[in-house]
Formats: sequence, structure tokens, C-alpha cells
Amino acid sequence: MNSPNPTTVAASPPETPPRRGAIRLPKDRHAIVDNFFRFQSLFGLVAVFVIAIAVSPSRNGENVFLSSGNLANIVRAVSEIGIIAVGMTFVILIGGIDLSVGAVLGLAAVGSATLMVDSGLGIVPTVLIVLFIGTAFGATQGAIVARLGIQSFIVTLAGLQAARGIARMWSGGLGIPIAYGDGPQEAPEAFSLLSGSINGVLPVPALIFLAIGVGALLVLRSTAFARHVYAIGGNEKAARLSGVPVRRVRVTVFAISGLLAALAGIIHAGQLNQGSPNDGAGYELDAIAAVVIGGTSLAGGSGSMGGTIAGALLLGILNNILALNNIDANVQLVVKGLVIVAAAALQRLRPRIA
Amino acid sequence: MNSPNPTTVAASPPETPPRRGAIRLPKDRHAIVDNFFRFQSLFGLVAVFVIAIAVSPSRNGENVFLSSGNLANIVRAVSEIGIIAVGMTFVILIGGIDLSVGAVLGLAAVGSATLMVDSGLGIVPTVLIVLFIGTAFGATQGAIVARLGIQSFIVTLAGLQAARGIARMWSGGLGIPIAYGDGPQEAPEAFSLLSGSINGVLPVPALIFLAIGVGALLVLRSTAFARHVYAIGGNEKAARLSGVPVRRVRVTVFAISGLLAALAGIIHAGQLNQGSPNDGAGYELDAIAAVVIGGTSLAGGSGSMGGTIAGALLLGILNNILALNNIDANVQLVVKGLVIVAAAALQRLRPRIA
Amino acid sequence: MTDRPLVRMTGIGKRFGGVHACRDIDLTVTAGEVHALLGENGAGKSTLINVLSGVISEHDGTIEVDGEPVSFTSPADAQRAGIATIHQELDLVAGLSIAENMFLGREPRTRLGTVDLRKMRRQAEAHLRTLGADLDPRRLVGSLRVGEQQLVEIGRALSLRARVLIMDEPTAALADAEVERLFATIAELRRAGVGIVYISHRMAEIELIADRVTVLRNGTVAGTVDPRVASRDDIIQLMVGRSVDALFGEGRNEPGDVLLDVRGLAVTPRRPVPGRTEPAGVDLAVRSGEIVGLAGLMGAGRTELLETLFGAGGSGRRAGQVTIGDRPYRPSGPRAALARGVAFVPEDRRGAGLMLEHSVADNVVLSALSSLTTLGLVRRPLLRRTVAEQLTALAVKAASPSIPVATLSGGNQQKIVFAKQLLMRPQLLLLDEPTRGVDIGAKAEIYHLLHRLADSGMAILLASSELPELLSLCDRVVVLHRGRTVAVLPRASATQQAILAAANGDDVKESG
Amino acid sequence: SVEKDGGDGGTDASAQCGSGKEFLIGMSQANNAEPYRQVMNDDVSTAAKAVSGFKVVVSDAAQDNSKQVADVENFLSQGINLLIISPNEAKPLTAVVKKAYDKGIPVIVLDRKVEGDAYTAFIGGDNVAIGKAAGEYYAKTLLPQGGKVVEISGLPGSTPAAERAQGFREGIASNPKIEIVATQTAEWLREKGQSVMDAMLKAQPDIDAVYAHNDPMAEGAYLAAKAAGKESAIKFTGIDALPVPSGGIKAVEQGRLQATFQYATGGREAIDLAKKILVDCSKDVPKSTTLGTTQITKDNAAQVYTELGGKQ
Ligand SMILES: Nc1ncnc2c1ncn2[C@@H]1O[C@H](COP(=O)(O)OP(=O)(O)OP(=O)(O)O)[C@@H](O)[C@H]1O
Ligand SMILES: Nc1ncnc2c1ncn2[C@@H]1O[C@H](COP(=O)(O)OP(=O)(O)OP(=O)(O)O)[C@@H](O)[C@H]1O
Ligand SMILES: O[C@@H]1[C@@H](O)[C@H](O)OC[C@H]1O
Ligand SMILES: [Mg+2]
Ligand SMILES: [Mg+2]
Repeated sequence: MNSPNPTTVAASPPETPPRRGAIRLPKDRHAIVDNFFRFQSLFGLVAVFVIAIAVSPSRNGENVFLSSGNLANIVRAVSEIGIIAVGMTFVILIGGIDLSVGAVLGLAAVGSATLMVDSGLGIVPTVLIVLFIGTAFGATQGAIVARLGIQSFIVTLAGLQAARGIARMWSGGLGIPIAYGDGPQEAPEAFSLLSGSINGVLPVPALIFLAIGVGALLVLRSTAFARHVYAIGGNEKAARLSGVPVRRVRVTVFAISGLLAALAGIIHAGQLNQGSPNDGAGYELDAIAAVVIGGTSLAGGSGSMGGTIAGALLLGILNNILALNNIDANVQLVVKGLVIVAAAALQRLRPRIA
Repeated sequence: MNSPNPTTVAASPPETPPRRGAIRLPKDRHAIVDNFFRFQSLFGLVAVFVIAIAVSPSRNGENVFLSSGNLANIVRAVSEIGIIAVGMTFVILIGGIDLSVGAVLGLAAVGSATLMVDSGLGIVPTVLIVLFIGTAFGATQGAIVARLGIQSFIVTLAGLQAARGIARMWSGGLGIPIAYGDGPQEAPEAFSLLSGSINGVLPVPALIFLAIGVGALLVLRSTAFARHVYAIGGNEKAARLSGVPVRRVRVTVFAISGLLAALAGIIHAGQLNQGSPNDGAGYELDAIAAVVIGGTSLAGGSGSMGGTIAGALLLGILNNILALNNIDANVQLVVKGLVIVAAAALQRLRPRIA
Repeated sequence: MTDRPLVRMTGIGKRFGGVHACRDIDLTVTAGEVHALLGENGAGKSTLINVLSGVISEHDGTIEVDGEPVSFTSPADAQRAGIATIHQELDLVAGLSIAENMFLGREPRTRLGTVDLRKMRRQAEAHLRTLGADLDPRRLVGSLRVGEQQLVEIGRALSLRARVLIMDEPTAALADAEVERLFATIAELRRAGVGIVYISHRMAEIELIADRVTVLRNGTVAGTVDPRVASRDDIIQLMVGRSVDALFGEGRNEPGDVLLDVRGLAVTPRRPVPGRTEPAGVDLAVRSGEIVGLAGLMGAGRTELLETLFGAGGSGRRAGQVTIGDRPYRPSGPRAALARGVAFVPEDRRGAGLMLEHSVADNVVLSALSSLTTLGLVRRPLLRRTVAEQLTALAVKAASPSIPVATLSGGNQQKIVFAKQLLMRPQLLLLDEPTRGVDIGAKAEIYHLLHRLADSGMAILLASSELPELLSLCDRVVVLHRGRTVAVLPRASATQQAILAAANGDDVKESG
Repeated sequence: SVEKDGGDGGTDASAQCGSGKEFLIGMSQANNAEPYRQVMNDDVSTAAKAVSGFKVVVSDAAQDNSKQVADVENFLSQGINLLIISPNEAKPLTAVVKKAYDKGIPVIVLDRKVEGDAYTAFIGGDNVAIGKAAGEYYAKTLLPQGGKVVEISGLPGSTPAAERAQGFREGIASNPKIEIVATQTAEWLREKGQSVMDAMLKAQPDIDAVYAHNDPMAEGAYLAAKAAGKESAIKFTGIDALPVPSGGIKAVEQGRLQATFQYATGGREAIDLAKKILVDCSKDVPKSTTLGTTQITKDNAAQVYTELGGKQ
């Protein structure tokens, strides 16, 4: 135990210049272990990735899993869940939960289709209006949580129902197909780029997901807002005593979640050429799973955005590799359950601080 | 400080008369308010009940909502969710969550049908085996949570998938109809009592729900186990240092949840004369909603069984009154969302302790 | 420096339900003075300063700052008015770093609007250095010892550069060396014209630094005195309404046989947690009827030793021998320890001792439930009676056993933790800073109690950072340094100097 | 550059057709949780077992369009030789089906269509016709004197629900004395059918018949009526007529339902077509096959059950 002399902590007189060396983390075994475990939220992802390569079928001598088309598909397939999960991470970090995201996605998909096809709006106004709706919906939920002190589980469960109901009423219950062109009842061609790829390799939704993910990662690393988020989740009272605007942060966080769910809804509509009120059913659970597998605690106050991105990719790889191996759908369910627990266990290897 | 001899603390002979006066609540305004708010978990239920009476259609001058047949139906309709919610209350009180209950219900329904119809077992062995399966499933999840320290959300989400997959494999994906009689491929007639009523008034499932509810209420009021449950949810570390067998309690709690979900599955099969692997999909959210509307905190450590029962009944009344008024399904969703938030707000009226 | 008060509070009153925590209190703070606030546990000190610091916004009475009436609706308001507060309970965010905690809510920004991490770190380091704390500001607060967290709280308050600084028991978790540092800092602040409100239960500190003492009793001002004039007894008289009898040295029974015997105890943790000092060669013995003290500097490993003895330490390989009553003792967990008659009062009452939102009664009986149940069913009348007796015996000030522990004053919360463990009627009682935040009257009662418990044959091992407490209470003092026993000083040879010398790792001959 | 996917030419064509070869068939199912679709899967698998060289993989989109798109993409990565898809919804699956088709993979669409004609063949029932047949049965046979009908509809927003509602109204038009007094959704589910019916029995005094959009909901409604002691006063009909023990045919045979209308899965027909395409190298298969419906009442229930190969 070559830790710096603990007695000096207490006994050193003020005049003594600070022992610089002692302030740095000692570059010993512990530091190495520590640094290693900093990336723990990636352990599960790496493990699943390696296993996927190993068990992937091959075709014409090529590893199917590793083929660029397949990898692109994986990221595309998780992009909506991933974007939602980014917003969900903020919510969970403050110790809340947002069950409404799937329904807001559906509402946004319906909104995108209706506004472009029926109301004949252009892409920019459509996107702005839809994002506004999502943000407002989220902010309203946040305000109810913050003002009335009702648990967010209940508020957003109610929000889920309400958003679903509104989407059904708005769309008349049916999916609204999106045809492209310049005519009436047609959406601008450019909207269909959402289902395209950059250079035929990187799907646009995947790109958006990664951009949002990296952006959120930076926000969480370097803004005061992020510190307030962690503080509220970690010790709300301390946050309040420190003058953190708890209510405002809370509302903002739910607004972000609504905003990102709406963005996912726009992408959903663009990818599927339709906005249906039933879109996104159950996505909330997948998104929460991504966040939690990524090592964020549902109790709030600890977690990382990198973990969430890893968690979303992990789920995507898992779905993909099971499908590639022709596993029966029912058996898949069981295997998926087991792998998720195993991956989560990997994320916990490190002993907790008592 | 005119305290009596402090040595009595450790060695106190029970004969010492305690200073009664100091302990009583002062019988002033605050006490009245306090007593009033003791029943706060019923506020939402009472409000919804009153509103239901007011807006109920009437037939031949009789309030349809209040007709005994209708009230019985309401309780019958919520009985499965209610039973699950009772188990869920324990889980949430320790700060956990159990997402697997709906799937375990489905597994149990399939098990009941298969064991009686295909394997020709009698009611008692069938029920025992199915309850055992549910309990074991729950206990396994609890053990994983307790041993590996993975968040219960993830463990039971995985459990949900696994149970659903197993049920599908067991049943071949289709519902197994239950015909009654003495022949082969027939279930004992007595099993159909689950869809019957006592004296034609009180449906058997409703009776079971109320019995389980009252039983759990007593357990929560008066057992050491319950105090351990609250303690773990309140402050796990303090509980451990106080000698609470944290792991064992945790496993037990998840086992109870599995047991009650299996019981609900048996009832489900009995009510619908079939066991289908898809039974109970989404019930977990309804059950959690019942618990949370009943005033139990998802953070653990505080809540009541009476609240849960009230919460389940509230949801049942809400569904019933909306259907009685033949409200459009989409509008129903929105209205339901709003009423749930309003009911939850009612449960929070009391000022929080800073 | 003028005598014009920086802050004038007039007619302050506050009720919590049926409890009148403060009524009609007047208080002034002038520039450059240390105004001490004294009173028993539950007298209303924290409530009063919560009013001043904006935590409590609904109250009776008025506050003036610089002669201008103000009304604070949040802590931020008070901070803006130049009033900074170190709260009694550690209110830090475990998941954030030291620097982030110190600047929470007012993070320095770069031109891009992001947090200026470097500036934040530099300033945090500087403030910590003033306090003599050599801590990396990037460390997570959750990994700090309680004392270190206390320093972070103080550093945070200093960084606000307030004109009025409120300190609610800032030294409760500090050892003497840090206390000295803090006092040096306070002296500087006073010279700079800062007005300081200082709350403590340690009379010696008050005598050292206070310019004025206001004593609260049952929510009202019992009197304001000049400590240079008034004697300690006068002040205590004001506080508790009687004089507190001399505590110690009453006739003690002869100790019995050795109950706890620890030889060469060392724990090699499976994965070391930075900052923890696991036992690394501990030798000590406690006889029944004996009170043995554990001394050491912050981080010497007292807490870890007690945790290990209670089966609550970190997991790892264990060397050495521990016996209780001649039988080997190696508890698998707290439950097993309790079963062997070992009880433990942890140092961190909020984190490890209490279920804050639960009732006083529920907390008190948690450990002893099995003796209050038949067939798993709780015997309510017995439970109620037991709780009542415990509360009475420890003179806990609580409106009723059914109110949440969180609403008790700090010292009364400590008594609840105590009560819970005593109900177990242990043969060995492990105490970690048992009188932290306890008022002088109650402290005396706890000391009496410990003596009587020892006389009844209990063995007590007590870790404390208050040397006077160890010196007057213990039959022997075991000094730890970096997890090892470096000295065992019998009562006769135990002096402040001897203990400190040993604690600093100076060579001391083992005696006794 | 951003470009739209798909249409990148069909180089990756399926293995050459012909007998004695191995063929991997991907069956993309919209939602295994619906009995109707489970039976469709079973029909496909059973029929495929009879063809040597056929291997079927079933994927379950669990009612999610996106998931179904991914399922098909995964099939393509794996290199299936033929795709059978029962789309969750038409529009969203159109692009990926076209992608498969453009790669030269034969595509058989079941039950619900996709848009355009970039698929090899469609096999499905006609829900408007089925609804109409049911309506006509009500008008002429079940309630010739008229009466009050309660409609229990499928999942809001799904095409079969809309079409069965529409067809039914056309069918009963000839008998103005038939009145639809209430419509409530039970989302295709038996348990929801039960609880919805519970409430309707209270709200609606004299119900003569219940028109349910599928058999499970009809059975649920029957159970509710039975609990209220009204099962013999009310007539129940469903749709699907699955030849399995839990299906509607048995319910008719056992007297719980008055009638049900077959909604054929097309599973066997799909494999027949697949065999023509892959084994027999037939270039010319019918682009669209509409499966008719059979009205099942007590008179023909047992016989139809056997005909359809139902397991006893
Ligand atoms: N939030 C609250 N709700 C109810 N009662 C409270 C609350 N806060 C304080 N009290 C009560 O007010 C009284 C004064 O408490 P306060 O914390 O001010 O005491 P204190 O003088 O700081 O004591 P200590 O020295 O133990 O810290 C106590 O009886 C306490 O139980
Ligand atoms: N890095 C850490 N991670 C987790 N817990 C820690 C860490 N460092 C210290 N602790 C905990 O903090 C407590 C010790 O800190 P504390 O402030 O009590 O030290 P102390 O009492 O002054 O010194 P001693 O170690 O002699 O008890 C123990 O409960 C210990 O387990
Ligand atoms: O019951 C069937 C339902 O499951 C399916 O989705 O659509 C057709 C119905 O007949
Ligand atoms: Mg205080
Ligand atoms: Mg300590």
C-alpha cells in the first residue's frame, strides 16, 4: 500500500508548499486498474462483438457479421432506439424515467407525414413543428413532475397513453403513407434521404445517431448543465442547497427527451415512408435497457453517455447475430435474456465503493 | 433533562413504566390533519369513484356503474393485475422492479393448461407445480439481483423475454384450450370455478384478489419480514449493518412476486378457459402503475399495500366507466392519461417534509 | 470594521407541525466577529441558521442585511446576499469530483460556455490548501473520508467569499490537526471583516475562538454572554438549565476476563479501495467491563478496524487471530456479528446508521426485531413499550416515536443509532465517533451510560477523534497508525502528547 | 454523397433453381403473438417439410415495422433463396421488399400487401369480402328480424379491422332493422374481448348479437356473457376459423360461437408457389391469389376442421 502518507494530510502546516506529486493519482497498480475500469461500460459491448464475430456464419468465405453492409444495418437498426436512449440517459441521470418516448416517436412520425403530405408543408417547417411538439410534450411532463412532485413513471405512463391517443386521432388511426414528389399530397423528395446512406456505406440515421451521441457525450463532459443533472440525481438536496435550479433542469431534461424522441420519429417516418400512430410501441423499454446496460443507475446520479451508446449497439449486435444464425424466434427470446444479464454482469465486475 | 436512570437502556427491565405522555401525538389541529392524510392513498380512488357515479349512464332509473353486477365485474377485471401488483409492491418497496410478471403470468397460464389437458394432472398437482415454477423463476431473478448486483430492471427485463420464449416453446406458440370433463385431454370441472362467482355475486378471482390483498396488508403491517423490506428500501447499508439478511429478503421478495404472478396466470387460464403464451403482455406496466398510483415510491422504502389495492381498483373503475360511456378508444387513451395524473396529484397533496 | 451589524434577525419563529423549533429569536452578526451559537440538541440552532441561509423561506420575523430588509426564497438568494453556509449534515454529491462539488451551481465558464475545468480545479486546490488538505480536486467526493468531505464543505463555503459565514458544527468530523487549521483560517477571515456564526458542541473550541456566545434553549434565546467573562459552567447552566456533573473517574469495577482478543489482524483486500486503510497488523485486547479507546489520525484505519470486527469491512484475505470469549471469531457479516453479541455504532449516521424517512420507532427496533416477534409477527405493545423506554432512557427529544428520524436534530439522530444497537444487549460494543454532534448534557449522559454498561460487564471499544473524550473515558487507549497498532497507553500514561506522538508514527514504546 | 438505398441491381441472385438442391426460405412474420400468424408460420413450416431441400427460418417482428425491415435485411445478409413476408403494414415494408426483389430474390407476400409490384406473388384473403359475408349472414340468417349488434373491433389502425368493419356494414345494409349499437376495440385479444364485453353488457340493455373481428375476441365476449348468465340470449360470431384446438372452428362446433368466417393463412399456398419457383423453375406464377372465405356454422364445422388438417 504505497499510498501517499495520510498523516501529512492533516498535519502539514500551511506554509509547506503543496506536494504536487501527491495530488496526482499515483501511477501504480491501482491507477492502472482504475484506468482499465474506466472503460467498463464498454466491456459488455466488446465481449458481445467478439462473440458475434466468432459465431457469425460465413458466406463465400466472408464473415457475414463483419461485412460492411451488415455492420451498417446494425447501426441503422439501433439508431432510433439509440437517439431515444441518449435523451433517456439525461432523464435517468436525474433519477427519473420517461415511458412516453415510444408514443412521442409515433406522434412525431404521424406529425411528419401529415404535415408534409396533407398540409403540404416543406421539410424545414415540418421538422421544426414536429420537434417543437415533442419538446413541448416533454417539457410539459417535466413541469408536472417538477411542480406537482408526482413520480415521473406515472406522469410519463400517462403521457404515453395521451400521446398514443392523440396520434391515433390525428391520423384517423391509420398509417399515413408518404409519397415523394412535387404534387399535392406528396412530400419533398429530399425527405427520403433519411432512408439513404452516405456514400452507400453509412446510413443517414446511423450518422444522426452517432452525431447526437457524440454531441451528448460532450455536453455531459463539459457543461455546467451536466453537472447539475448529476447533482440532482446524486443528491437533490445538496443540489438545491448549492443553488442549482432544480426545477428548471428537470423540465429541460424531459424536454430534451421529448425532443430526441420526436427526432427519432421523424427519422422513423423517413425510413419507413409512413407515419403510423402505432410506431415506436415498446421502444421505451429498449431505450431504458440500452441506458441501464450502459451502466447508468436507475437511481440517478451516476452513468455515462458512452455507456448508453455502447448499450444500444450491444442490443443491436445481439439481435443481429441471433438472426444471422437462424435461431428460432422463441429461442432467441430466451438467449437474448441470458446474454443481456451476462453483459450487465460484465459491467459490474468492479467492486462497488461501500 | 429529568431522564430516568440511563442504564435501563440496555438492561431495561420491562417493568419500568414508560413516560406515556411524552410519546402521544398532541391532540391538536396537526393531529387531525395527520390522521386525515393517513388515508391519502385512498383519495384518488374515492375521487374517481365519485366521478364514476356521477357520469355513469343509468338504465331503468338505476345507476349502471353502481349496479352490483358491474362492481363485481370491475373487481374481477382488475383481479389479475391486482394480485400481481401485490407482489410488485414488495419488490418496489425494496427499491426494485419486476418487469417479468406479465410473462410469468403467460408461462403459468400455459403451464396450467398443458399440465391439466396434455399431461392429465389433477388440479392440486397442477397448481402446485405452476406456483413452484413461478416462485423459482422469481427467486432466480432475485438471486441474480442480490448476488451479482445487477439492477433488477435489467434482470427482470431479461426474465420477461426468457419466460415469454419458454412459454412459446412449451405451447408451440398457440393457446391451449381447456375443455372440462373426465375424459383424456380434459381438465377437471372444478377448475372452471375460477370463472364463477360466489352466490352469483362475488367473482372467484375477485375474492382471491381481495384475500391476497388483505393477507399482504397484514403481512406488511405486522411481520418482521415487512420491516426488513422497508428497511432495505429505506437505507440498504443501514439495514445490513443492523443485521437484516438483505440478500435473503431480496430473494424472498422476488420469489413472492413470481409466486403471485403464477397465481394470476392460473386464474387467467381458468377465466379464459385457455392458456396462451402471449397472455399477460404489458401487465407489468399496469401493475406498476397500480402500485405507484397507490402512493408507493419507486425509490423504495415507503408505501402501503392498501394504496396498491386502491390503485388497482382505481385503474379498473377508470377502464370501466370509460367503456360504460362508450367513449372512443383513442379519446379513452387521452382521458385515461389525464385522470391518472390527476389521481396521482391527489395522492401528493400533503406538503412534503423538507 | 465597524460595530454596525452585517445581519440582524428579529423575532424569528418557525414551527414544524406541533414542534416550535424557534420562537421570537433575535440575533445579530457584526463584521469581524465570531458569534457562537450554543444549545442542546434540538434547541433550534440549525433551524435558525436555515432561516438565515434561505433554506427555510417561510418563517416569522424579519432579516436585515446591511440594514436593508431581505427575504430569501432559496439558498441561492442568501448566497447572492453574501451569506454562505456550511450545513451540519454533509450535503455533497458523491458522484461529482471535489472541484465540481465546490463550484456546483456557479461553475466558471470558458468563452465557449463550457465549464472551465482547469480554473475550477486550480481554485479548488487553492481553497483546500488554505485548509491544509492535500487532496486532488478531481477525486470523487464519494471516495473521501467523512473528515475530508467536511473539509470540502468548508472549502466550498470559503470559495463563496461571503461576508457572513455560517458554520454548523464544522468540526464534528475533524481531528485536532484539521481543527487547528480551520481556526487559523477563521482568524484570517475575521481579520478580513467576515462575520461568522459558529455552532459547536465542543466547549473548548468556543472558548478558543468565540467573541460572543448566544445560547438557545427550547427554541428561544436563553442568553447572550461574553465568553471571556462567563465561565464554562455558566454557559452550560444556560444551555441545559442545570450544571452538568463531573463526568468521570467514579468508582469503577475491576475489569473481568479478556473478551475480545485481536492478534496480528491484517486484511489484504481483494481489490483495494483508494483511501481505505485496512487493518495491517492490529493487536489489542478488551476485557469485559473495560472501555478501550482507539486513537489515530484521520485515515489511520480506526473505522476500518471496527468495520472488520463487525464483519462489515471490505472483502479480502485475513491474517491473524481474533477471539471473543476464547472462541475464534470471524463473522461473515453484521448478522453473524450481532449473533455473537457484537454491536456497532457506525460513524456515518445518515449513510450507514439510519433510515431517514422512517419513523423513530422503526429505526430503534430494527436490529432487535427478533426479540420483539413471535412466529415472525411483531408484538406491537411490547415494541411500543420498548421504544418508549429507550427514548426516555436516552432522553431523545422527539415529538413522537412515529415521526421520521430525518426531522430530529442532529444529536438526537445520533442517539437513535445508539439506541438501536443498545437494544441488542451486546457483550461487545463497537463505537465509531459515538458522540459526534451530541450536546454536552447528552454527552455526559452517554458517558455515564457507557460506564454503567461497562460496569455491567460489557466490553466497549471506542474510536474517537476527540482526545479529551478518549482520555477521560477509557481505561486504555490503543493508537493506530496506517492500520497498525503503534501504541497501547494505559490510562495513567495516556496524555494528549503521547497519543499524538504515537499517532504521527513517532516511535513509542509499547507499554501495557 | 447521400444516396437512396436499394435498386442497386440484382447481382446477388438466388441460387439457380432446380430439383435436388438446398433452399433457404426466409419467412418474415409481422407478429408471432397473434394465433392467426402463428398458424400461418406453422402452415408454412409444415408444408415446407414436405418439400425436400426446403429449409425455413421464421423471424418475428413483434408488430414493429422497423424490426421487420431489419429482419428482412438480416435475411439478405444471410443469403436466403426466397422470401415469404407477411408485412406488418404495407408502405413501410415496400422498400425493403423491393430491395430483395431487385436482388433477384423471389418474394411471396402474404395476407397484407405491399405497394407497387416489386414482388413475385401476393396471396391473401379479402377482408372487405369477409366482413360483407358476415354482414349478409347477419342480415339473412342470424338476425332476419333485425336486432341490436355490438361490434368488437381489432386493433385500431390495422387494415383488417377497418376493412372488416366496412364490409360488415355493406353486408347488413340490406336489413335496416339491424342496428350497430356500440363499437369497442379489444385489439384482437381474448382477454380484452372479455373485459370490453363486461362493460357493454351493463351499458347496453338488449344485445342480440356480437360481431367480433376475430375469434379470440368473440370467445372473450362469450365468456363475459356466460359470467352474466346471458350466453344463450346473445349470438356470437368471429372471423379466422383457425383449424387448431383453440381456434374458432372448434368454438363453433362446441356451440359457443354461432358462426365464423375463414381467413385463410395462405401458408400452404405460399410453399406451393415457392416450390414452383425454386424447384420447378416456373417463370410464370400468378401475381395475385385471393383466397376465398368459408362460412362455418355448426353444420359444417367438424367437416371443415378435418379438411383443413386440424389437429384433433
Ligand atoms: N424538517 C423538520 N420537520 C419537523 N421538525 C423539525 C424539522 N427540522 C427540525 N425539526 C425540529 O425542530 C427542533 C430544532 O431542531 P434543530 O435541528 O434546529 O436543532 P439543533 O439545535 O440544530 O440541534 P443539534 O445540536 O442536535 O443539531 C427539533 O425538535 C427538531 O426535531
Ligand atoms: N476511498 C474510499 N472509498 C470508500 N469509502 C471510504 C474511502 N475512504 C474512506 N472511506 C470510508 O470512510 C470512513 C473512514 O473515513 P473517516 O473520515 O472516518 O476517517 P477517520 O475516522 O478520520 O479515520 P479512521 O480511518 O482512523 O477511522 C470509513 O467508513 C471508510 O470505509
Ligand atoms: O386475428 C387476426 C389478427 O391476429 C391479424 O392481425 O389480422 C387478421 C385477424 O383475423
Ligand atoms: Mg443542528
Ligand atoms: Mg473513522
